[in-house]
Amino acid sequence: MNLTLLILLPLLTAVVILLMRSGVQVKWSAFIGASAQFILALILFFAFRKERALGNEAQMLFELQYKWFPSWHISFHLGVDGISVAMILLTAFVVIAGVLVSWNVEKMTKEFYLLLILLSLGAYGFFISLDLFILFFFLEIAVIPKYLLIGIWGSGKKDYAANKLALMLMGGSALVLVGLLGLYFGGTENTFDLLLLSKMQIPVLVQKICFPLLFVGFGVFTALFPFHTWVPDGHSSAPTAGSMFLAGISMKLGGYGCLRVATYLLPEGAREYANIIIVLSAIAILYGAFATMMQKDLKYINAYSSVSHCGFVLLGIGMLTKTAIAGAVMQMVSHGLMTALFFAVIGMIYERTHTREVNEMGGLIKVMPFITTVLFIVGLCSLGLPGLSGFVAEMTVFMGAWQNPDPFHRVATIAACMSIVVTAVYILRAIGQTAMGPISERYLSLQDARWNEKLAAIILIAGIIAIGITPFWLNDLVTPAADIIMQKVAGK
Amino acid sequence: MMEPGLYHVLFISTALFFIGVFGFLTRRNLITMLMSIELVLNSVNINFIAFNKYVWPNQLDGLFFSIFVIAIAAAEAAVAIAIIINLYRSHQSIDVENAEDLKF
Amino acid sequence: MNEFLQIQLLGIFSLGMNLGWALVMIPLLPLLGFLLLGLFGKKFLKQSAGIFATLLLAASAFLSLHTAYGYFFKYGKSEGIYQKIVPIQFTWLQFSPGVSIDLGILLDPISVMMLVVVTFISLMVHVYSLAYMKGEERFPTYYSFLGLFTFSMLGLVMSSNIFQLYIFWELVGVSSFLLIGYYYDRPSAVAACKKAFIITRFADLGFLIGILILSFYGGTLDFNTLIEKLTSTDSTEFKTIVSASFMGISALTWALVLVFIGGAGKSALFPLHVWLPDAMEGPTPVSALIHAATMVVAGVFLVARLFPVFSMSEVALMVVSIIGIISALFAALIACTQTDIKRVLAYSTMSQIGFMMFSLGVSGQGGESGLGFTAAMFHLFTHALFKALLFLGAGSVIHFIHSNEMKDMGGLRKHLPITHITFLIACLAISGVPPFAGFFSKEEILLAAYHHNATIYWIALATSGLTSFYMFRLYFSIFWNKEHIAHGEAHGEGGFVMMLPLIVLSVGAAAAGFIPFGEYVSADGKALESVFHLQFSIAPVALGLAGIFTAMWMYKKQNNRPDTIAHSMNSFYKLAYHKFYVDELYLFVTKKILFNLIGKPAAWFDKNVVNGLVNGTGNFTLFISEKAKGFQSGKVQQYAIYFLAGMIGLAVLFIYIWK
Amino acid sequence: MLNDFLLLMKAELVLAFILFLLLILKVGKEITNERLLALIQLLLLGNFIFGFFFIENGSLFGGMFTTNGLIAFQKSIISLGIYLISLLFSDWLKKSEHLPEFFILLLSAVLGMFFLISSGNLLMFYLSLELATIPVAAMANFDLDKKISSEASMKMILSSALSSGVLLFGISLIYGATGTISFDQIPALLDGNGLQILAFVFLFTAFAFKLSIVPFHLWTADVYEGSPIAVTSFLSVISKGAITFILLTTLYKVFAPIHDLWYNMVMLLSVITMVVGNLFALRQQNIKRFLAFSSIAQVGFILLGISSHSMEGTSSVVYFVLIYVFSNLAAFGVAGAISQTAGKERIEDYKGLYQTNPLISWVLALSLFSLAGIPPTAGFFGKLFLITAGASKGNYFFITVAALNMIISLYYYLRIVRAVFMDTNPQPIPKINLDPATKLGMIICGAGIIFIGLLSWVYDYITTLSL
Repeated sequence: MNLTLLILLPLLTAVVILLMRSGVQVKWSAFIGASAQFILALILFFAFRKERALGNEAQMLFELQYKWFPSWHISFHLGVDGISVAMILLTAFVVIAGVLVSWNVEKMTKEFYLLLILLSLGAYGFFISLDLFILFFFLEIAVIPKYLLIGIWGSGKKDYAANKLALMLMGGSALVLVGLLGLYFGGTENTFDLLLLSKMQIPVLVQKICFPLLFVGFGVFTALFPFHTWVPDGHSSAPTAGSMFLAGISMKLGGYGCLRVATYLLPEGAREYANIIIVLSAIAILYGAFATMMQKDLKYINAYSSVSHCGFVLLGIGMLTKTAIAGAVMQMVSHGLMTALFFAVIGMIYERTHTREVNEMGGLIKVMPFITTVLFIVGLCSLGLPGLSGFVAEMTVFMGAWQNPDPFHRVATIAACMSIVVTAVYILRAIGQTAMGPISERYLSLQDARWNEKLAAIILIAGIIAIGITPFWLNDLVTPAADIIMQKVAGK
Repeated sequence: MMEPGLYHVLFISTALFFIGVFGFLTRRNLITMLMSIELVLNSVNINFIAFNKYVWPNQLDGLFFSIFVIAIAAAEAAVAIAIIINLYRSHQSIDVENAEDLKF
Repeated sequence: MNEFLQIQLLGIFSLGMNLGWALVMIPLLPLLGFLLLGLFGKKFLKQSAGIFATLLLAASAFLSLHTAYGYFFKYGKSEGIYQKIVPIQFTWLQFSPGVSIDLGILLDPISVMMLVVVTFISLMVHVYSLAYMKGEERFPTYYSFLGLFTFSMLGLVMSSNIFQLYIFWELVGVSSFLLIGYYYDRPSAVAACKKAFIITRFADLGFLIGILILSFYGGTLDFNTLIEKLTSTDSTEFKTIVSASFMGISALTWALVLVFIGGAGKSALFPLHVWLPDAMEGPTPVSALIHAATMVVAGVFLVARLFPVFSMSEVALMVVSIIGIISALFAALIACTQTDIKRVLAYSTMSQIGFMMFSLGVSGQGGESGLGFTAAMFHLFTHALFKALLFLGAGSVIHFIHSNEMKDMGGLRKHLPITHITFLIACLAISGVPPFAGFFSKEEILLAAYHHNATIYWIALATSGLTSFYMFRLYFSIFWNKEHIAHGEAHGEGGFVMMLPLIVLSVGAAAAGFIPFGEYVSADGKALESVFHLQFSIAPVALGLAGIFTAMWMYKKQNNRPDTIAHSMNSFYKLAYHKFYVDELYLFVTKKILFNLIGKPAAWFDKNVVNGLVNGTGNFTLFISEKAKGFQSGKVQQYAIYFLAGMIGLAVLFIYIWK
Repeated sequence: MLNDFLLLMKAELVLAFILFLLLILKVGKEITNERLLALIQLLLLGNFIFGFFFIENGSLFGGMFTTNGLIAFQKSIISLGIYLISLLFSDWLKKSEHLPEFFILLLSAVLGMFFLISSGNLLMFYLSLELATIPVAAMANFDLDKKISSEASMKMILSSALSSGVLLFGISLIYGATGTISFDQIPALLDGNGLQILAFVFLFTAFAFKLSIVPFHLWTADVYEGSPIAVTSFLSVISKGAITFILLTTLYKVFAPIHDLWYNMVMLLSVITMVVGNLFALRQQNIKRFLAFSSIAQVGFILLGISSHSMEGTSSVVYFVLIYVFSNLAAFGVAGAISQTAGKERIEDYKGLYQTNPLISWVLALSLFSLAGIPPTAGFFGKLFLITAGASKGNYFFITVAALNMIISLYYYLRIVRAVFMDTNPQPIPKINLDPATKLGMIICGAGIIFIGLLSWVYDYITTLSL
């Protein structure tokens, strides 16, 4: 199957949206486009499995290579392995759900959907590109739409949040850029091609300089500990779909970059700095969880919990075992679905109660059973209940982490494990104060979810449960790719 | 009775250059500032001629250059004075310190 | 996916179609009930939901009985030993070669026994709830949650893989959370369900780390392989796990103790018991099912499941027995002072589980020394019957007078004859009065303790005396004592549907003791002939009767003896009445330490320091640019100065310094 | 001989022809501004298109005038620029009563730039530089009745006179040191002694002044703010471009022997320029002044590319200038349209612009993103290639500083985007009905911004030229 479709389809959708007149037409064309992406992603997934089943053991499948700026040794080089396929699936899920939940955006509908589609375009391009230049190109494409989404349709102190997000992400990508240049000139030959770079022997010094640049740069995107502060503000002031995309997709760009670019291409550097990464991510996990306990605003709760959950991603990467890395990828997918769903629910609740303060709500089960059920499901997923995706991912990370026998890793792992208790505390607090307890009569007239919200929720829940009940397909998808990365890191 | 050598001339021209610069920096009257620019240009002319005479006597690049410089200087002065006149129309003065509205 | 299917089918065929499917259906039927009722219950089934769920569960119960019959009397035994059969297993999540979560079914005596218990009690509760929960608005939801719980519990007891057990462990936790919080609009219920979940979750942390250690050293998660590797003293795994030590204690002990912490949390053993009394906020049938008969004994089951490994570590077993006996005594003391009947029952549950635990702790692997194991299982079995009976009886009492407080009760024997009789039987059973079920199991436990450790034996003896005292305190003050017919609208006992389970269970509670349990369930699978020493059983029975008569003396008629006695040991009474202030301790730890000492600072640090740094950088830049604007002074001559200065600077820099 | 003359100097000849045509029209009978402007636009378009035919390499007058494919392309970039200017500011131009004079001055300046680009000799270089400067100074004063306009032109003419004095002094020193003024012979005679370095510093200072490199930039903001927007755009785009091109030739050809020297100097100045330009741009309120400082920051990036002293350097710099023409002219065009109709030049006046003028807002946003180097706009590629070229020397400190500067610049570009798209305004700028020519110009700019980056063959073409 031709991977350029993944880029052309959103592009086409964007053009169609531009041509549309009324808001309704825009919505439907966006929805159709998103569903097409969804179907395409599924097709890609099955095609990938088929290829593998037929015994095609190439590292990257469906490779394509077009000439693009040959004088800089850049080429439009596309290809996917298991990890990218998983990420693409995640993106497709989140996109369609995001389009659905923002069905009743009245202000500048056209622009809103246009930006959403552009974001998805950036994400797809990022995940399928095998050339670091294109990777960077798509990474930065996604920045401005986020800025506009927050700034125009956001709420609260949106200007501040939007600026902070744009500037911090820009800073991250600036570091990434320097790191990429280091790779480009550091290797035995000047190239941006990921596969070529992975084959060549990059000097240790270059690796030690470039790895922190790349890892921190991408880490900013995925809320690496000291650089996570854009997450709470950005998520909480973004519109619902914006938060979903931010937390569900664009934070994953960072994790993917840390794994695919930093760790895979610079194994020496990875081994050099692994312990620092572990410390930082362990801090992020616990500290994020504890900070979450103190939040009153639902969106802040989820935002800080995202910091904590994304800590698992980085922890898995830092642990440098095959299982842990596979776990990190699973955690990315799981957290993407979960947090997108969480934001969707928060949006639904906010739209009805006009508040996000947990202690102003209560007893919502009575009036909106569907929404609260979804809230329960997503909450339980986030505290790692078996049968939902969170459990699978976290356990895989723990298992992988525990494979390092030395005390340092042990302590870090145990610290990370502790978060499952703290998570339970804040999730149950949130759920208990929102859904349970006596209901105040001013909420008695509220309506339950509409069809679009139900559909969005069901799609995401389907994803969560599909991973939670039958994780083996995701595992089979991810593990071989993780194995390749690990073998390079292990120096084999 | 020694005749002046290259270095005497260079000394004069350099002095002239800096006198011109000094005038440009200190005088408040635009016309005077323009004149001090002329001093700078003339110091350059002296340079060219001196180099041509003492160092590279076998071709005439320097001479030609100085002639062109004089011509251009005239043109420059013409435009500059036109501008200054216009400034006088709008500001009722040709004092440089009266034209400082554009700043920061 | 395809792999999953083929393995499952293979497993089924290997055991003959019907049994395989039967086994699979046992947990799946309740799950089906959960899904159907959860999705469509509200719309389509309404009140008929109960019937539907009950029928499903009846089928499942029948299947499990059939399985039990088949296992114990047909194919379970080969050359005199009950085998551990794994008819079905498939890889669910592969971590690394050898280490993988496999979902499967493991048949051995205890799991089969638990199958019967769970399905049977659950069926009883289903039937009972038909009447008890009648007219509830969320009736279908209630039954769907029951279905979920039953499914998870069955999955737990059938687990063939320690991680599978952990999975279902969490699931029973969450279903108990949902059921305790069933009356979601009562703040107390919400608090209780959160408390229950969080405390058990905290314990599960230990369980999880224990699993990690075991899997690391054992190199597998599969029960049979794990046990086999870690019990054969010459295997490399065993050597490494024993030699590897942390803080002077071997990794094996660490792992087992951590696993036991998980069990202690679920089984509400001291000091992780605080959630159990509060859990009584849930509907009474739920308390009967989850917090008396099945879920709370999951900890016992866990230790029993890993018992061969436990028996390799003296220390671990000692921890188990000490915690067990402490909880038994501690809970019994509190139970004597409580006035909420469900709380009394809750503490008695805790106490009885303490019995089972220490009996496991004093047991040895195999042969005569394995008596403790058998006793524990036996007690688990009988306890499930009579404790469920007690709760259901209490339920019918509460259903009658709409109150949990003893002071509102009294003299109910006329109003509730059947409840009265069945409750009495249950009380006699739990007090260990022959020939009721409790007698036999408790005898064996005491015997095992006696053989193994004197102190434990004496404490246990005293506790059994206390048990009979507080049970009959309960009995008399409900059914005798002075009558407050204030609750006059005497609408009699809640119908046949509600009485049926009581009767059935009371028959069980009366007769179950005569089952030759040891022949079927024992530590090593060999039949264990239970020896019966008359002279030994005198002391416990005497103590039990003493307790009964004290209770009768104090509570049969309204009088002030209780108060005087309470006053005579005032301080201790208060201590016990306030449950030894354990809850307050927990409150202190969570509120003061977790929230104020960790949470608040973390939030503050994030708000001010991390965030402040980012904002600071931005503001600093703006500040600089504000300061620097002076260079753009608007004076063309100053511009010229900078121009020349720059020029000369460059010249100097590059001619003299930076060559 | 004559044949060569005609072929090699065809760009200049065409331009001169247009110039004289205008003079004749000026003295001839009156025609309305509309028709005259239409004619001029037509002529400039023709000039631009003609730039791509009959491209020859060669030199005239003993090497005083040289040309080749790259130089021709650079000239066509400039012709494109002036064509766009004639389109974008047609509203303003129609209203002005000195339309022919404006274009006469402009074209003579452009003629000077053409000669400047292809000058092969210091004398030629000096003459054409003056020709390229003096008319612009006069143009800066084009709003005859505005005080700030005359002040701006005064500042410009005086400062540039000083700088040309310095330039001449440098040239005289070079002549003294080497005895020649021809670009072909100087390199052989350079050995990097003190006098030559001094001379080079003087010469480079003049370049720095024209390119407004810090600390020689101070005239820029004032002049940009004072002069009419059309002139400002010409200054900031066209003349900057021309100077950049000749700087390339000078440094890469003439001063190649002392490469180490000027590499350090360029790197140093580039970083200072970026930082200072950004810092000052942060707090500007007037859009023209703002664009002035942003263009200073851009020059810092250009220097980064120049510093690489390689074929990549040349091509990426030329490429960037091409993109810069589109991006900056689009921004200036929007600013011009707004100040023409609403008379507003302050950034907070732009609040809520999107509500009333979507097209303009999108063009502005595109140009700003391109200036900030955000994909998929062309500016991203331009900046990235400049940085990559600069990094080829492995000077990562400077590269990091440059990369971090992109953040600051993003901040202030986003300030305008925020004003346009997010902020609300009680009385926003009314709906502007654009002159079709202006609209065409904006569309061309927008298309250029989007496609020049994505279509890699543009860059490849430049690379083949700069070989």
